[in-house]
Amino acid sequence: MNSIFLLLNLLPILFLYQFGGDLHVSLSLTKEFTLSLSQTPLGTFFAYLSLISFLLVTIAQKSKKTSFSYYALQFLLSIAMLAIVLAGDFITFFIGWEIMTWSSYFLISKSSDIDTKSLQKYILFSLASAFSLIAGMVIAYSFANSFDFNVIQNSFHTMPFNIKVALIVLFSLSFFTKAGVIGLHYWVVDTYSKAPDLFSSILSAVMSKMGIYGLFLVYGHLVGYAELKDMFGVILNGTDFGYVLGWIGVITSIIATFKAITQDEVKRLLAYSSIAQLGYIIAVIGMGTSFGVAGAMYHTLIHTIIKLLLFINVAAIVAQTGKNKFSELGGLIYRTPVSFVMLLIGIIALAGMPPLGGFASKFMLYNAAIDSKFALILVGMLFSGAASFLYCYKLVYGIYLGHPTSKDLETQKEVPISYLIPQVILALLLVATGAFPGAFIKVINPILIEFSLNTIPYTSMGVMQSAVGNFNGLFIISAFVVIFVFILLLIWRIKSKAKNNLNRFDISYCGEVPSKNTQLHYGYGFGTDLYRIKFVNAILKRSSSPFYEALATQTKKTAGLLSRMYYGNIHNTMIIILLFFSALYFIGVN
Amino acid sequence: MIFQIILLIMLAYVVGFIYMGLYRNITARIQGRYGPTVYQTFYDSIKLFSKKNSVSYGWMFYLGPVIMATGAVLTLILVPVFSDSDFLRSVTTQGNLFLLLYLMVLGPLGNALAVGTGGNPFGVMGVVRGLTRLIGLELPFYIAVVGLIIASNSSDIVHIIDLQKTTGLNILVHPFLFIAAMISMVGFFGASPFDIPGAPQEVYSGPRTEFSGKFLALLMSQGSIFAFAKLVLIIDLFLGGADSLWMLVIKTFAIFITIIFIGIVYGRYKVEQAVDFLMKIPTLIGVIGLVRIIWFG
Amino acid sequence: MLDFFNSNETIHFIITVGSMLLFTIGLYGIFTQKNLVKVLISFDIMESALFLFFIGLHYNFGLVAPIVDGSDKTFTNMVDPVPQAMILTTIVIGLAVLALGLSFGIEYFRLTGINDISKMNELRD
Amino acid sequence: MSLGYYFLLPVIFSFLTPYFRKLGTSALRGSSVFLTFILFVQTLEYTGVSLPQISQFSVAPPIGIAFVLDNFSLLFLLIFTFSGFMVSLYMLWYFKANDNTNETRFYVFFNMLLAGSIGMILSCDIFNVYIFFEITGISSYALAAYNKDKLGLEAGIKYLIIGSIASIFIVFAIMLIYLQIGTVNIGLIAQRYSEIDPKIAVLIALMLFIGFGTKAELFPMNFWAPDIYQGSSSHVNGLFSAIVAKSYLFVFFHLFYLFGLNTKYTLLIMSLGAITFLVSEFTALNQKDIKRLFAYSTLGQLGILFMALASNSSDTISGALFHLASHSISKLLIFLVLGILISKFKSTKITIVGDFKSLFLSIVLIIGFLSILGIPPFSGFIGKILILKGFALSHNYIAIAFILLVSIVEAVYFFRLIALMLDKKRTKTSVPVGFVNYIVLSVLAILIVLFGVYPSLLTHYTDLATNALLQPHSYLQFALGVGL
Repeated sequence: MNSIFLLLNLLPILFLYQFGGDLHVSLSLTKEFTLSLSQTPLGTFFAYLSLISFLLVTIAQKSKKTSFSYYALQFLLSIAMLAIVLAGDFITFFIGWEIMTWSSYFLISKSSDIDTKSLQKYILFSLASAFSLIAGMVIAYSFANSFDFNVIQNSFHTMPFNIKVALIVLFSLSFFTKAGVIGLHYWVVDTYSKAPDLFSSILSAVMSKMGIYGLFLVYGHLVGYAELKDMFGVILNGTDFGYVLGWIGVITSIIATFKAITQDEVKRLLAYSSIAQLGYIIAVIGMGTSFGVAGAMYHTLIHTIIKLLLFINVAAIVAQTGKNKFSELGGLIYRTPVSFVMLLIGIIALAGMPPLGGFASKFMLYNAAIDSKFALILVGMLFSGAASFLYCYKLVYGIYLGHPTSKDLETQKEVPISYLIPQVILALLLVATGAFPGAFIKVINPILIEFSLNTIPYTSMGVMQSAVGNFNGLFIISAFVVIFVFILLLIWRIKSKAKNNLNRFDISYCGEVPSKNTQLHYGYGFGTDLYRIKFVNAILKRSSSPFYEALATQTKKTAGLLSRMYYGNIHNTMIIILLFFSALYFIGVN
Repeated sequence: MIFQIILLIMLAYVVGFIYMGLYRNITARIQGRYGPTVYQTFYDSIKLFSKKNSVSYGWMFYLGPVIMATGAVLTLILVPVFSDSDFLRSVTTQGNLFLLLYLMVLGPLGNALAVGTGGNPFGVMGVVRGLTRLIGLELPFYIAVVGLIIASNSSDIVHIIDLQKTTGLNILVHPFLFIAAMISMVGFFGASPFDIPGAPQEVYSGPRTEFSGKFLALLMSQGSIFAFAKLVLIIDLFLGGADSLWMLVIKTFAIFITIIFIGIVYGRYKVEQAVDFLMKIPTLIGVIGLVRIIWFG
Repeated sequence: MLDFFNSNETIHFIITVGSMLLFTIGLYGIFTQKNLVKVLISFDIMESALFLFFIGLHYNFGLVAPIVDGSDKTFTNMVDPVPQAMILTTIVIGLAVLALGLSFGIEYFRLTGINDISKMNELRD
Repeated sequence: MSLGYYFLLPVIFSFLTPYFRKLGTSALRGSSVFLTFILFVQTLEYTGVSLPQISQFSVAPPIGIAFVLDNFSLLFLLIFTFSGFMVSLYMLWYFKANDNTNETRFYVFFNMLLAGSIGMILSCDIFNVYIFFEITGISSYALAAYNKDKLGLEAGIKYLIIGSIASIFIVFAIMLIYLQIGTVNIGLIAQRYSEIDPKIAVLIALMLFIGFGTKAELFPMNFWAPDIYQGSSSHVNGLFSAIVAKSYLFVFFHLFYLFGLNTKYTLLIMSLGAITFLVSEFTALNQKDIKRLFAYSTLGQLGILFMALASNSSDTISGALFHLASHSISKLLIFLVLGILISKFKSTKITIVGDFKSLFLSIVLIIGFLSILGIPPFSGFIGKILILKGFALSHNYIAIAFILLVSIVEAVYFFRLIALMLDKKRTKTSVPVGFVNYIVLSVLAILIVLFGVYPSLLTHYTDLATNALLQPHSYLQFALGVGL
């Protein structure tokens, strides 16, 4: 079955490749509605991104027993996403969007540890997002008389100002919810952590990117960055709009980063990290400059790769050990060495360290902020980046380093090869993007042209150009490797013999000799000391859940109140009807 | 070029160790002790390198210090040491300030990996403290760096150095940024009051607990190289770089001695106190400097 | 004096007032009575009031019933037959509803012993 | 075939039911299937004919029955005959699998219900409308109680009382109209409605409004409705929701636009529709009884329909008609599936949705749910987006926001049910579906999907129907041609 669906997943890629970037089909549904596919460079990029992700995840599914319906729904999901990114009008977009919503809902429901509450959270937020989108699209229709993107784009500037603002707000809310901006992220963490392990990678890596695609579509294509500038004016070197979005993104990123550090469940940490990373993208997406768009695109790519890698890695570990908490894992490094290296590469990229691709995207993001002179936003981004080292370390330490927390961990074997293949591919991609950061510029430039922005100068694959200096990824990575090997050889050659494979209890422990029962795995606790820092404590102790819980309680109360009207007394119902008639009559006559 | 790099590493190694020795010596003198000789750390390093046995907990324990050293060396060669000279210029132009900011963290990461592999809870405690402190430590430094990048509209260090010839030294032009960066630097050097991660008297021995022999030697050497690189970076950014070896030594020493004097008079902060402090005073100073640049520059 | 009573206006007035009075009695029954049979009777009183009102208003003094027996081919001097036909139909329908309602009531009373409509509240949230 | 047969055939079949029963149960069930099939096929034939059409025949002159079929009523006729056909097929299974002692009673009133509701939408004489209204009413009271169980009887009694109130209002209104204009022909009334003394006109309008509004379950006259749904059998609920409520809705809006009440009362009805929608969706959140839950859902959807149909704009109305058709199909589907579950579990708790194991039933039920929620690619989506688009075109953004916000509340309980269905921790019992049900339910589900992906099948008719509703010239001409 796996191979069948692997082939099936290949089909859309081949299909897309066959059309070579020039796919324009339309099909009339009714006299107003047309289903149309219209390929743009932006859509093509996201299409390949999602399709390849699906392919890789399907490879990883090989060794996990998966039902037919799971595969079928996943395939449907990939097609829905293809419809979203290739859509030429809102109806197609929305149909794809909703099919994505419910097919992912059913996929999530297939998880063994999902509960009704999380499912409800997911679907309600998704629907709220969809309804916000639908409101936006019908309002746009009422002015443009068409759902077609191009028509809406052409008539956007003729709309009244308040309608323009309403449209931007509605669309932004919709896509922010999908991307999980803080405040609207209430569903994200539970969903990501409780979804089937491999599906979490799709959720985080691909589905959240549909929100980013939507934002690009609206800001870059439908509204247009020039129009945004005209509408909202300019602050520093960027737009007012971008400034607001910048703060939204940065705050999202900072809060989610600190929340991530304190999580005990591996997938919850990754979920918060996902929110944080998308915060970066949102921070620059509204800036309306070439670097803003390029940074957002670049980070989209890198984040997709990283999160696929990390989630597949974690899924493999969870499948192998049956444990998903830092407090239950640990010390797997020499049992699953390949997985460890893959995760290491993943977190190095996630932390934005050179020489891997993570740095290239961060560099682009920072450049965007510099370009617009949004210095405080940039500082915020850097700050959140610095804090993210902690959760990156927690991830690698909690699972692989330190001591095993239980006996069965000591006898684990390496995870199945089908999990490793996609990870290796993704890790190589991270190395490649690190070595050739400039290569991606070639993909971005057509999109910049599509948004009528200036293109970014391209010199060579290895060099990333920017407004304020450039860096040579190829040089850095080769220098890194050379120095690394040099020092390694040097220290290797130094005569002293290292006693390898020392007993893990043979550590200095305040004069004590730790035994098997001594708790030595410090990993799961860390992050808790952050509560002692006032500023961080202020962030950590706040949560959006009281608000939403209160909303739910209030709704329930309202429901209870309203349902008391329907208490089954027919006599009173009769009297109400008669009194209602009299009331209306008196109003009507007078 | 390779020769130049090796030369530079040697220079950094020597100068770094001398500064380390000086640090211990001066601290001792201020505290009324006699203290070790200036060359003591250097001797320590040689001794450790030539120790016959060292303990390892597997290959990651081996690679951690190497990653750390790689980060330090890479940082060193990407920082322009001499202004107005072609010394390693072809290398330094390959990077930029953002790259350096991140390379500076590569060291702690490699360290953390190795410590984690060692599996000593005290080591990890130290690492976590270090990383937590880093949150606060980086903030003022980032503000300073961002301010400079925006002020000089370039993340190229050579350009920043050159620009100071016309506009005047950044220490004078952007004093707020300099103060913020300096307070951060105190922490980066592991000096009081931000020396909690190592905190030798309290948490056993911090991140370095399990390292011995050549690993400890490598850690120490990379530390001194890295210290030199950081000093050079500071003088490049704020003091207009150095055009000769003498200027380099004088300027770095000036910065270094300032850091010592700042550090020595303060007691040690706890992690949360350190972060709290760093997020308040230096950050505020930095933000003032930054706002001055963006809105009034 | 009798002429006064014989005028259309007077008759219509009396019928209107009388039937509305009857209607009000029915309405009063609906508002106050909770016994199913009484409620149904109240409905019937209301309906009857409406029938009287409608028929009465279409009766003009001196007209005869609209019965065509074959001998008289002129349709003059007849009251409008449409209301009468309508009311006849409505009476039939009313009867059907009443019968159905009573049969429901009887069945329900047999099952539960309840004939108070406000106590028929097993169907509720 | 004359339009009169639409009324006559069901009535004849209804009266012949005891005779069919004597021939055997299969004759009884078969006759109903035959009848509804004939009616449905006949209606399909009318889709190709130029409309309006009229049939007239006298019962006792001058009282004649005249039926006019225009595009507006054609749409409803299609829905009714189709739903009737589906239900009669479903009943083949139902009485085989369940206690069939009340079978005859059911078929008598089922056929009568069809006669009444079809008569109501075809009749162009307001008094005949009233008669059919009562026939529909009586048969639905009887259907509610046909099992003669406690709950059913209670529902029947409540329904009957409310129906009596509504009928008094309508009789009163018709009498006032006749007193004022001297005619009961809808066409003539429509022409001369403006001649009525304004104060009386208000009274007439309000009485019609209360009379039909009560039956069509508009807030605040709908406090009885959930009780009725809760007490009746599930397939009867399907009929109520797909046919009965819709026929009252038809008359309501037919008269609303013909009498030109749309200029005055639009806002009132729209806001009442909105309140209906809001209140019922909120109330549905707390329900424990599955039938009652879907009663509230039906009320809510009727609320949207009231909002959209009263909106006076052709786009919205066209969308509303689409939504109406889609809602009829979806609700019928849901109630039929619930019927299967209820007859299996002998319980009406909402948890029964989580207790069954049948892939087919789960899929069709979820399709039904998603369609009602307005999620593509199902027909409910097209209906909803057409309505929203219509509101947007008339720049009624408040209505859009309202519908969308309340729809989220609606989603809460629908997805709670779906989550229950998907919950793997519950012990599941497999449920026998029955061969006929496979056909019936798949046809309904396929139609939902079909209208969702190929809406022009239906929009063709809804557009025509909207034109017929808003520009009733040809209807009036035909209606006026009836001598009275």
